[in-house]
Amino acid sequence: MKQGEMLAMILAGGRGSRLKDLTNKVAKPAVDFGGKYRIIDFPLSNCANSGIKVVGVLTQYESVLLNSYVAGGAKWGLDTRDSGVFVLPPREKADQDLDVYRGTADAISQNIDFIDSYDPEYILVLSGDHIYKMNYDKMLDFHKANKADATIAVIPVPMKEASRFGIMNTNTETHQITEFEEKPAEPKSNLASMGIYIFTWKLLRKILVADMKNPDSHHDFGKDVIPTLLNDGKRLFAYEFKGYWKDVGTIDSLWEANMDLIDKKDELNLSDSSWKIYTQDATEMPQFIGPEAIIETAYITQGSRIEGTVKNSVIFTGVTVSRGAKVVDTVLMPGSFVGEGAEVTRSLVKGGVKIGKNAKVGDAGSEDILLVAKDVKGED
Amino acid sequence: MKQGEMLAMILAGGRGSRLKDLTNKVAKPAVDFGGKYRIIDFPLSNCANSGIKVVGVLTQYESVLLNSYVAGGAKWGLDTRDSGVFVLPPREKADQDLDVYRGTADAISQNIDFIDSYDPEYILVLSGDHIYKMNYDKMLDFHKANKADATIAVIPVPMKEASRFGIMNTNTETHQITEFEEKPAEPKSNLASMGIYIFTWKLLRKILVADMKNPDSHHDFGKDVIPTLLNDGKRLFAYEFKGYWKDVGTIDSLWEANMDLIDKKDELNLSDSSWKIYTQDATEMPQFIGPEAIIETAYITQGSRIEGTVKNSVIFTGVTVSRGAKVVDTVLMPGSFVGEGAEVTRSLVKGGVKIGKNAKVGDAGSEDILLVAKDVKGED
Amino acid sequence: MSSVLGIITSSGNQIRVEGLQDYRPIGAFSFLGRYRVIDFPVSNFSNSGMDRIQVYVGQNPRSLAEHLGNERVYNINPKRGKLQLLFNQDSRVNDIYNTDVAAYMENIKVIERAPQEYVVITPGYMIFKQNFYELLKTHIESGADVTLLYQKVENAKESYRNCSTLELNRQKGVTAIARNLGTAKEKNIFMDTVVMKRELFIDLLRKAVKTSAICSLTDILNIENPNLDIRGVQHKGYFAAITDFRSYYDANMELLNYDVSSQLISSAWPIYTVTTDSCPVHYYETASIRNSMVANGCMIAGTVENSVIGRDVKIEEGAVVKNCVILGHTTIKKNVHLTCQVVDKWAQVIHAGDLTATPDAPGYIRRDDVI
Amino acid sequence: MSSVLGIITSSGNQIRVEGLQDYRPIGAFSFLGRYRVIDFPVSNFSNSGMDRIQVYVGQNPRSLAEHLGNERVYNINPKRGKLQLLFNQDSRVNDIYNTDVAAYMENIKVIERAPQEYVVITPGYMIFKQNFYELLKTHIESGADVTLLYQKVENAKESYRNCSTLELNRQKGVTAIARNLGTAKEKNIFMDTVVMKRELFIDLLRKAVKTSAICSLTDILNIENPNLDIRGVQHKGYFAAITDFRSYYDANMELLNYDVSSQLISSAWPIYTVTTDSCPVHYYETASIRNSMVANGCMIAGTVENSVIGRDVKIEEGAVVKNCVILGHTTIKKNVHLTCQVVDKWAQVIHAGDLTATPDAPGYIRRDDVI
Repeated sequence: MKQGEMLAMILAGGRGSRLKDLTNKVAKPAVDFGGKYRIIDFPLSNCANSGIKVVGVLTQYESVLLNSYVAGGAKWGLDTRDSGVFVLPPREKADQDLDVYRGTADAISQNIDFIDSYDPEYILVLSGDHIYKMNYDKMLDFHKANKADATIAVIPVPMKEASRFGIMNTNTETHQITEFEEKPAEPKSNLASMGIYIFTWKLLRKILVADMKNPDSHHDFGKDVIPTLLNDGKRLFAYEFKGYWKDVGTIDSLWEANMDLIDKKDELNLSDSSWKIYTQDATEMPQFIGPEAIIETAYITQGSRIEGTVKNSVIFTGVTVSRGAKVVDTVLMPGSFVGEGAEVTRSLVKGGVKIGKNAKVGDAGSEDILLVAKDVKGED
Repeated sequence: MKQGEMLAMILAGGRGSRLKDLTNKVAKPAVDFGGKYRIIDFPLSNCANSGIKVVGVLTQYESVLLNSYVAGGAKWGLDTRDSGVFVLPPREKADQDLDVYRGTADAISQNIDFIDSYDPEYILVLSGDHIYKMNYDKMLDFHKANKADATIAVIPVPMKEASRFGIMNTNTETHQITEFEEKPAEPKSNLASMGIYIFTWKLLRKILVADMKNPDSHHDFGKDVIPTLLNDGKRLFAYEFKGYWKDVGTIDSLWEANMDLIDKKDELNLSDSSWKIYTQDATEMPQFIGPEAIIETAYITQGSRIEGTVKNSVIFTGVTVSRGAKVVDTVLMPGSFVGEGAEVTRSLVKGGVKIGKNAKVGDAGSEDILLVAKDVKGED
Repeated sequence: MSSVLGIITSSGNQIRVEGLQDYRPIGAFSFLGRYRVIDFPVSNFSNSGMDRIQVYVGQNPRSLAEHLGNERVYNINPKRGKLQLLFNQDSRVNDIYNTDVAAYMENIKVIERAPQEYVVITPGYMIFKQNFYELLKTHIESGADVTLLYQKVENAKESYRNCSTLELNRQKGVTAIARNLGTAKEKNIFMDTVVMKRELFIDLLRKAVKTSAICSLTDILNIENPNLDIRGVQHKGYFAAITDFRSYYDANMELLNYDVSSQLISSAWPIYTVTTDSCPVHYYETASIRNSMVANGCMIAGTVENSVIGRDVKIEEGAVVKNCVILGHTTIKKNVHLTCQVVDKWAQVIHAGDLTATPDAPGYIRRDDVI
Repeated sequence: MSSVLGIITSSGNQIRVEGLQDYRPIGAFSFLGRYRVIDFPVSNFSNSGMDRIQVYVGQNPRSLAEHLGNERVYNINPKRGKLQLLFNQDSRVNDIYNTDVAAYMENIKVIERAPQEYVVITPGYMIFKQNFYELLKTHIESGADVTLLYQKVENAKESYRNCSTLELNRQKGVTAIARNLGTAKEKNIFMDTVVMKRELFIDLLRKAVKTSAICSLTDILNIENPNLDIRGVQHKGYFAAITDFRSYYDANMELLNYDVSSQLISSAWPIYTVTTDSCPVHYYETASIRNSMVANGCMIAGTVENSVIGRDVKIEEGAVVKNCVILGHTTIKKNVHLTCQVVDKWAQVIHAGDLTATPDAPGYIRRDDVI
């Protein structure tokens, strides 16, 4: 793309309450993932790797950590002269009091002045809580080739699960979208919206200005903007994505997405040097594997110290697994500590949590993953 | 100071309504100053030069430009591994809805979690709208030497003007503050508070937690926190500042502060290489002075093009003064344009404003400075 | 444009700038007050969306290494792109062996390991504006093996004496590359800018090495011309080749024409450079200035005419500076009169009185000198 | 700590590391998986609050120049501080003239122009943790002219053969600086770390030049000792001098003791380095690993024991790596057995079968080699 042709806006204001205690002081996009990453590293690295220069991040809920994390954009190389990652919380204006964003579309509407100041031709709207690698520049090429007004990225889902998603019905040859159904009882297609949109900015701007004044609107892309565009007979196209994509909205799906990294298929492939995922650089030592450690199928990052047994698990920055401890089918988030002789099974352990000596946590036979969000007392 | 010993918080939420049209889309700290700077460059450069690593900027009103401007802190070198400039707008929390900051103290109280995450020993509270150079590290030395609970920077003002300020009455030998009077009718001292405070964080934290719950409080440093500390018999000291300091809260004072730069005394001295004021780097050409230009006593920055006459004026980035134009006793803000033959006198011209051909603006004999915030039509 | 490896060559063996080059390579020269010569090719790459750039550096690498240390300055994402300095150092003993090919061969592993399909080579000692993306498109669409950029000039007799020229047929095919010997006024000056596939580039390097230890890239292009489709693309607009002291001085002076300089540097095609955080220029009551370009940080109390003034320069009351190029951090004291001088960095001209030269043979005051 | 100029010396003329140094200066060596040797002195300066640092670079500056390109990485405010590379290049022809003093003198203008009152000089080829701010305080409080840092060692007979030793009187006054000739087990090894006023430093440099063209800073300190108050300050804790291949190997191996390495590197005294954005280490089902330090980006399916593994290394199923130092980007293929080997960057060990050496004489597989 030409320099500054497309600007990205990441919707990162959600509370992520289904992630329970993981998000009680942290916005969902800032939740840790995959050993060393945070969820929002994925859309931001995708932006950087796609050649996007300017990214707005729309925040609202418990945004201090998220704001500090993304501010400036240096972690993704988005801190050059003309690039930047800009935090956009709700704000007080000369003619308007401070109020929350009323919906995904309202979050963009409230920042029309920000977008206008960069005068982009296209705008990419992303959600900040999915794990995937995607070249948005290719999606833009598709948008241009179709002379589209809007392009929506879609992913095929199993037909029987389609009723859980927003489904795009398309002309299978041209990929033009004919209908959008939110969680249809009887889906006509298995193409689910990934919540990734490219709009031609001039048009979207007009729609948003009207939407802001519409008292009946939810100010939401799925509920209001897309249906309006379809009703108006605009050219909407579905861009079919092939590859790994995961919504990590629940403890189970977050655990699963972590586990996918040690799956033999490893569809996400974070070791591909042509499409790196950038993140905060830790200053810790390389990981230390002790003289009595046993490691089998694991994903372990820098700054951790493994003296015990780790099987089929993902170990984040600064974790300690003590002598004689056993960690199986588990995700240990940053700085968590497993004491001597402790056993942790089929769990997701929140950052900083301490599992005491010889304590037993989790159950190999349980259906759901256990979230361990508080210290577990051990012996002595 | 030791690494990370003191964290700075800049209060930058004010509307600055006395700056009229200059702040209708821009928060006051982001207003342009001195050819190439913005007001907030001064406290931020002071922080960088004093060895402070982490700065929180409390924003609220029309903060998009301000947020993008300070985000990341690269402009002031505050983007190293452990440093950063963090924008802190009001936010929604797990147990609290989104609401504005209720006062200067409340802005800090709402961000106790942010401050705690850096575990500083001291906290420096600054206002974001003064022009001055100051070494806060020296002020911290003074704070430590006095074993103070709080230290307030003061500047001597002419006694007859003292009733316009918050005045500190001190023991003249020890500099301990005995009394604080807000705009006293009969001032006992001429030491005015500069709105620069160093607090020992542990103590301030306690006071703030109590203040948040006090229904009678204005949640303000001057009205509530400082009187509480004095009532509690805490050790408060006045740190006397010597040098240039200016509140640029009105059009007249903003114009004056700009004009001070071309005064022979040049007390502020922005060319001192040992205490540079850092700002956004413009990519424009060096200034071009045309073949017929006449320049006499002026402060002119990069990217401007002077073909006419400039006398006793300050010219900002990207300004054009056309052939035959006359600019006298005037401040021309970024990107403003003075057409051929136009005359601009005793004015402050807002950024981007165009003065048409042969137009005449401003009056050499006027008491107040004319703010030119809209294009002035000229001939043809 | 991740398919292109941008290469900025150092001067090769035939270009010498007396005086100034004692202190730094041509690319590190101050230019037009606030730039360095290297800023122009690097900005051309960055503005063309090409963010993998190799800069070949010869002697005295310090100033270039410092200047190019940060990709962000040039608007290049440092996670995706790279501004990489490659040092040419082993063959310094005898200048004749110090060819561009020798420098590439010293770093051939890095070139071989690069994943890009194309190379765009451009010199670190020429100043012009060129969208390399457009040039690459032209190259690909033409189907040529090699594309060379040239400018048609009218003053090849007096100028461009160290440059090469292109002879072209009617289809813009290159029939010969020759040294400019000043035999004719009108010539196609080769801008040392070359587009080709990286594989062909490596192939040509190996052939050059086999041919002779002193064979340059231009030489091998000339030799291999019969076997290749080499075409010329014409460049228009400002073009300066800094090949000697005089051309350095002239290039600065030409840009005192605002129409010329604003064509070269504009908000649509910015030239990036490292900031020094200097304050605006302070003109005192006694100042008099016209037709000049002035970088920030200066204090001007004297008279300045038709001159380029670098950063943080002091020109005191009563000093007169005419038709000069004054580099950064210099001081021109009271009552010193300078005409047609190039004053190098950190110099202090105190007691010189009247130093007058002519535009044909401008004077030079050395770096750090106190006179 | 803006009153201190930090100086990191290159190796001077007496230190040679066979093999590895063909490719880069000692400071650029990979160390302990993710670091470079130079990260330790630079981090010592940064953690001590000293942000004006000069790094003297000799041959093959590319890797060091790239590595040290960004002050932010080392937690240094690039507006206030500076990590400056100074190149030593003119006296390369004859190694004997290639002293540290020659390097300083080549850049004497920069040293003279620095506004700092003190210099702290520390070598780029030793690894230890030292708060230079505390050392400076000790220096100032003692009133000494020069302070030298040393470590008391018990193995000076076998090790530290290229280092200097200090002889001290009871007041810690330095009575002599001598070459370690391995004559005794117990010695005070001079850590080549010197604190003094910048003025005295410049003065000593000029004296050294007058004395002899091959006089080093250590030499002139020894010569001037009678006229100066030179004192020793003892350092305790981990200390490694990378003066030959064996000491490089040993230093890596010693740090496989977690108690030792966590004393050297901790969150209270972080060692900064450039990130490569590698993903975490993927251990496969067939992996077996113990007592090892592993940098990110590795894929491990084989057996690893008592080894240091660099970034982005692949160890395939059936491969066995014992007591090795494996540098970044290498591949150890199926069924290769390595014992006591140092495998340099980008090497691919494919058909080597069984390569066994001993800790006393570890083997070396060269950079980029495919064996």
